[in-house]
Amino acid sequence: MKPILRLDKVCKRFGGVVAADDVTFSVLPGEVHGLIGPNGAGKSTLMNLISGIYTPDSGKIFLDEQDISDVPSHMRARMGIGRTFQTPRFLQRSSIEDNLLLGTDLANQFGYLKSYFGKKGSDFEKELKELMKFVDFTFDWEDDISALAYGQRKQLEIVRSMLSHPKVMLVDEPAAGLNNKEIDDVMALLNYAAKERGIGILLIEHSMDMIMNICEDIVVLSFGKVIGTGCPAEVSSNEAVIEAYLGRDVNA
Amino acid sequence: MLKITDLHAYYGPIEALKGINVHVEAGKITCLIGSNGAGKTTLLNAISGTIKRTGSIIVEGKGEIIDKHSRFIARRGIIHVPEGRHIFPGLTVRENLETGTVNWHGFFGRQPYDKELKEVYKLFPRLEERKNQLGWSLSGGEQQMLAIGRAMMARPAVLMLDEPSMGLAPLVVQELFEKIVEINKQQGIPILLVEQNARLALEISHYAYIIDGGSVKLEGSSSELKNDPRVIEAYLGKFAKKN
Amino acid sequence: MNINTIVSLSVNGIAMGMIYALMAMGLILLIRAIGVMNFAQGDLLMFGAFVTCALTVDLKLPLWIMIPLALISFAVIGVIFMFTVYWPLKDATYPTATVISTMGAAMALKEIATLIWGSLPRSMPPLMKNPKTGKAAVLNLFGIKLQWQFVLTIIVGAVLIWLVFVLFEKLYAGRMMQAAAQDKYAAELLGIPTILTTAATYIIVVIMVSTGGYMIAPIFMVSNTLGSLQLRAFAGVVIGGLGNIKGAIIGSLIIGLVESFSTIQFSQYKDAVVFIVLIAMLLVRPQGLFGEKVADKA
Amino acid sequence: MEKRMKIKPSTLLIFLAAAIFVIVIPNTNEGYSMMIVNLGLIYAIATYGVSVMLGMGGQLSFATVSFMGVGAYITANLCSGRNGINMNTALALVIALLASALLAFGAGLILFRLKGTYFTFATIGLVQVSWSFYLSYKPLFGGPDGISNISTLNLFGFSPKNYNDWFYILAAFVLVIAFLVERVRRSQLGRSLAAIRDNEIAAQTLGINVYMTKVVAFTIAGVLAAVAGSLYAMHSQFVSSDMFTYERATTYIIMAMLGGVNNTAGIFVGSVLVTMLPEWLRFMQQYLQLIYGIGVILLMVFMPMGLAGLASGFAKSLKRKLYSKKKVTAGKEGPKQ
Repeated sequence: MKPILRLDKVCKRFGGVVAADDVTFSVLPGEVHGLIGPNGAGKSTLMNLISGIYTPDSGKIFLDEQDISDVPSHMRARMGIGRTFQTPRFLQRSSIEDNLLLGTDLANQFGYLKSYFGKKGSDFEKELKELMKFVDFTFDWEDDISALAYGQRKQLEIVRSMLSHPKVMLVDEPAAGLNNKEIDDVMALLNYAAKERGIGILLIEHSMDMIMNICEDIVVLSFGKVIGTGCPAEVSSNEAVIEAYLGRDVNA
Repeated sequence: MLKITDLHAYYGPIEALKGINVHVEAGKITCLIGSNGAGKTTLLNAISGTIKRTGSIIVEGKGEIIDKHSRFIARRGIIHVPEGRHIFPGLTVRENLETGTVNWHGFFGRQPYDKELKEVYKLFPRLEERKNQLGWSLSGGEQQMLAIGRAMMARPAVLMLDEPSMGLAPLVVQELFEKIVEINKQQGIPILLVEQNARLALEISHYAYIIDGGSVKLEGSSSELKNDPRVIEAYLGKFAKKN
Repeated sequence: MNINTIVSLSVNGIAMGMIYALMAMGLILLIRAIGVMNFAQGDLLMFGAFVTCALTVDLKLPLWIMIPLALISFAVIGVIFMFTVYWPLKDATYPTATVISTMGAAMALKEIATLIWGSLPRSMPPLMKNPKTGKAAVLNLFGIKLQWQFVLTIIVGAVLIWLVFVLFEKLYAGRMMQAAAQDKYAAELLGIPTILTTAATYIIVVIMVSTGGYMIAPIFMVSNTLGSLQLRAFAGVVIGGLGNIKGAIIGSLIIGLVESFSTIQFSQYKDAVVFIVLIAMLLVRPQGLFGEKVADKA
Repeated sequence: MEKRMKIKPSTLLIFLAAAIFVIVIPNTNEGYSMMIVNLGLIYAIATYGVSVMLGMGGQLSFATVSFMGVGAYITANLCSGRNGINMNTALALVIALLASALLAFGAGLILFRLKGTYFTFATIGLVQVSWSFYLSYKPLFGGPDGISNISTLNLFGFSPKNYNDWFYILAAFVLVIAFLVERVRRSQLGRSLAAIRDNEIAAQTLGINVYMTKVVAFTIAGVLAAVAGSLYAMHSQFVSSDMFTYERATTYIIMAMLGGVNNTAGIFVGSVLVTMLPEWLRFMQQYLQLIYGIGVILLMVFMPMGLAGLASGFAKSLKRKLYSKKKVTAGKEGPKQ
């Protein structure tokens, strides 16, 4: 199968700090691909490189085998790179409906005029209904986003991203701050996105339980370098990975 | 030296600390380990008074500080070296070190601080070499040294270090941790160390707490915990155990 | 255009540029310390001009009493300004609110000045008078005649700017202020009293700006329209490059000079010329003249 | 798919208030006081531009007066018999609209090379440039004397005879523009602007072209200002540069902030209130500006979202009391329509 997202020798430095060092890996459509590594390993930098907030110093990024290394951030989003953030980013003073419509807007880029006449984009409500089956909470359209609890907002951000019909979805720590039930729901949602919709998912997560449970493939980063790849079992028994996480014995 | 009882703290909507009890003994290195998002950094911020918290934090000989503003906590010698170092980027190395003295020196004071400066330069000779460089131009390791040196200028009663190894190359980390041990041994300053690099932290510390989900999951002397499989589990989850 | 005009236009331009520089530097100090731009900068200058005018003209105080008294009142104004316009809003969720409140402060200052001193422009005697005629003294420099007031403005402005640099570079308290401006969180952790450093910043800024008002009071009339001079300082800040103090000073001097020389050709459009230079500049170098450095001192 | 055509009580209330306003005001005022109300309506149109920029997009711009000037002087030149041209005023309005759209688009392309505070500084530059031309360039702007003898509006043969006639025309304009602006807020453009206001980087990752969206908002604001300027010229039959100063520009921002910068009804209330305030507070005229200034500070401290924020906060707490337990649900059954 052709990879949907491919990084080829991507490098990025900030001053003296190497945030991404020759990173090469690829994500297949319909796959949940874990991206793990200790704090400061460069995971978020990599997300920012993929979604175009930073441009790589060298190396290339391909979406669907098309080079997008020089494409500006908003165009990458339109080409199908969806993303969620560590702390969900919503319009603070807008209704939940408006916030969700932002996702649909992305899927209907030329809907400016249509939206002006009150059109909502194709099948917005039907699709939302479909996705809302996975999350276990209720809301009122008109409520401000602040009416939702933190965990609910995190789930809704994934829903919003899916409304934009991405080819690849970058999901940044979806489980942080969520309770166990919510984590299960998020996993079901991500599984659905990958298996039923064929979206390639790149998942940063610190909850190893979640990573090991849901990912088919994992990349481990440390100091901007890929230090291990493979399936969960391989990775969790990889000595280099354990060392990156727990550190090396001083005397070892 | 520092006795923390039933500490709760909030980061926006999340209850980040759910009743933590931690004791920092005089002259010892106490470490807090645990995976990212466990609440380690929050604990330090709660102690140094930069976030809202409830419970009790008693400094030996100096009383309760839970209701104190962060700058009065600093004046009691509780010095927090924050995650990400927070060097003043537009000040030179020397000036950065100088800012460390404000908690005992006072805003308009005129006491000399040559002695402290000399000691910090002795501890980190690299800082003396670069004393006229601006903070932002230093490498990550040097910045971390500067942050610790700046805290040493403050005549700390307790030193709290947040992830000093973050983003540093292994050799630099090694050097840095030797210095941390040296500070503790030679000057007897108790250290509360937050680290993700658990093996290293357990190696140099005397007592350790493993934090997960905002509460203490496990505690014990570092030498015991070093070989406890539950430590690995706290990091890599229960799946790691199967292998 | 002979050398005589060139020199005197340059001196006038630099003098005005110095006034703008005082305001511009104050703007940047405030932006750095509290992250807010101050739209009352010009009205603080106006207020300073009125205060000094009242002290010299109404109370007829000699210079050696007037100056300390003026400085004390500027400092008090600075503290009052901070605690009314900035402090209640420091945790505001809507960032523009703080900016708008400075606009309100500008109006209030203008009106307080009018209520106290009336709406008619007042005149202020120049610092140096010709003892015979009683008119403004003129400096004769190799046959080039320059107004002493302009020369003094340049000197006072330069000295003030130099003093502020000395404060920030050489004094312990100044470095603590710099530190607090660069990273409030780290400063708090070290025990730097950020409320004190912020208040000190306000005091310094008001003293700088108000002294500027004192210096130009004899050149213009003292009236509540002096506030509009702040617009040139804004231009200086943008030309100098986004938050860079040295750049803002140089930018302000450029603005002063452009303004001064444009009076030869198109005096009624000098505002336009100044700002067309600004906009042209933005087209060529959106980051300003000195806009690239990552971190800068003071 | 069910349509949600439910009209909210607050909307109903606003329409009711508007209807009362339109019926009561012209029947209780005439002449001078009517003129002041009319000015409030004209300013409201320009303030809607501020609302699009600042309320929706979070961009603080002073350029309102520059584009009001464009509208006003185009109308003045085309409809006053100066230069021998005396065009139909409605046509002049359309020309003013198109010209200002072009100018604002171009200016936006330049000014938005800057961000945040520096963008604001640059708009002040624009205000100064335009104002000094309006003040000094006689051939087009009449110099300090301004331009007088401008024809009044002629809308398909109907021409207002007095200020009361004007009131209805202006009220209609405001209503239409308020409706259009409200539609912008609820459209993709409005959401994009809101996303930019909250976080530009997150907006980019949602596929929003931050730069162009800002430029479009600036253009809309410019056009609204120009329409207001054009109507002002016809209404007062006179324009001069002191309508287009920096100080005036701050007034529009304050009008928007008083009413509620991101609230369509609030903008209208704020504009009219700020315009009427000097008339109501005549007896304490000498303290007026002072009260105004201090009022602005207090407003920012206690209700940064303006009167509308106050009202919606009040409405929310009322709603909570009334239907505290009745929660509309979505969840497993899908979102409630």
